[in-house]
Amino acid sequence: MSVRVLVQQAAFDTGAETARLSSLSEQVGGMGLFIGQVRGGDGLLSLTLEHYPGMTETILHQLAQEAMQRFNLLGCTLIHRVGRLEVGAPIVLVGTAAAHRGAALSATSFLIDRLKTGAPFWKKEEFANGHTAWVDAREEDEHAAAAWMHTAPSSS
Amino acid sequence: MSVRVLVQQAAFDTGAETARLSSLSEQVGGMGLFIGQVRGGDGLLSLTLEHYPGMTETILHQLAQEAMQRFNLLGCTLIHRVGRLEVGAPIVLVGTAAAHRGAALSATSFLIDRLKTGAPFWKKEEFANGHTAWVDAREEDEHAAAAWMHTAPSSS
Amino acid sequence: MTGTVNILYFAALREQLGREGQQVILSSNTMPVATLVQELRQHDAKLDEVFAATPRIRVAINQKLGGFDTCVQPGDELAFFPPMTGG
Amino acid sequence: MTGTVNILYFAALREQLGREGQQVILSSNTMPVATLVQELRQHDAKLDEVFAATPRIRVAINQKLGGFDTCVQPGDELAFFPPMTGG
Repeated sequence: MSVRVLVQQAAFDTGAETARLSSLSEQVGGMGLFIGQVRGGDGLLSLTLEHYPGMTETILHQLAQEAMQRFNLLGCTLIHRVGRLEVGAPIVLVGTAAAHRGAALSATSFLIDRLKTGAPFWKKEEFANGHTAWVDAREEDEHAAAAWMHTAPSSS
Repeated sequence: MSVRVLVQQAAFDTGAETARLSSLSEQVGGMGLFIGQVRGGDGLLSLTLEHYPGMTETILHQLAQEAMQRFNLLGCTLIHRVGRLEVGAPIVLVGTAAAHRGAALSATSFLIDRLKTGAPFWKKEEFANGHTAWVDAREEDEHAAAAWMHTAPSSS
Repeated sequence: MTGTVNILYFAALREQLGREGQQVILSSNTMPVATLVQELRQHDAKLDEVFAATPRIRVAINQKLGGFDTCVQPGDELAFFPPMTGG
Repeated sequence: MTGTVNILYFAALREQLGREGQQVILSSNTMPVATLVQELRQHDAKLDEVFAATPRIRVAINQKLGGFDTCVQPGDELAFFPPMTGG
């Protein structure tokens, strides 16, 4: 099957994931990838990612299927890490394969926008001074996800 | 320097390129990648990519610098292959690193849209029946490149 | 007929309540999430305090996002959590 | 003063002309690309035929995209090619 969803503590191999998408079909002309990582600053040491086992996988599969149909993809990959991740560590990989670049890149944006506020993950920040705090949902992230509800499906 | 431009016959290593972008700065929160490859169909065997040595590198550096400033990138990578490339072979890699996903993904689209019609590359198709043909510039590619001239720089 | 509902708490809610979940016996065969929450808060000062202090609590019924007007039945899995922050 | 301009052809233009480039002596110190092309076509039937048959020829002067109204001078590198199809 051309949809690949993983929720795991381990790091992922971007090269191997790209190779998988690349070889799905001779019809693949372009691949889009987004990789999110723990951004440093303000003394941040790490993020700890909690999730809702079972529901997470279900939602990510639904998102992937929605992207496959909406953007006429040849394949897509969603990998999300959980547990404690230090500054600089990769958190999430979104990968798409399509006949043309427009579909691949739009689908990549769609998937990361929707995943941010629509899949049951929560981030807790840990700072060098010992302080910890749960990350608040950002209004702009909710707007980005909502915007995909109001735009017509792209066929390009 | 955080801009990396390569024009080469050899394949590239997507994993290594991602790792370079990832480690440019602790401020990197997201990376966007686009990889184009030779799409099969209609009996296509290969594309042969010709370019204008010297001018190609200059234009790609200019495009990269424009993206760095316009999207406030922390780094970007443009690798374009030349020579004969068979169906399924990677042609081009565009990679961007930014604090946030919006800038990284917009810059990725910007770079591949502009590169398609603005850098001196030409593609010649070779088919199984022996026929060869130079690829015509697609009007929609020229529109996509032109659209970036008319949109305001994004700061997200 | 009555029966139990399995409740899960995640993230800040889990931490503030000091528990990962609980089993509760429904007082009727079916009821909206809002009614169940109201009953729980009446009998659980800690839960009342945490729910009062937490804006925008989300609910999932059987691992599917729902609303406080969604009805629960015995055997359901209910989850409460803050807005999601993945990616 | 006169001098030479180095001309390069790429892709379909190169193939159809059967040459990668040529050196030409400018008939005046500076002239627009259009004038130079006109002069070349008058003296070169093959070039005339290929340029007539090829729509949307692009020009670069010293490896920078220009127009047929851009002026060339001795020592310049001039390139003609079809619309670019990278990526």
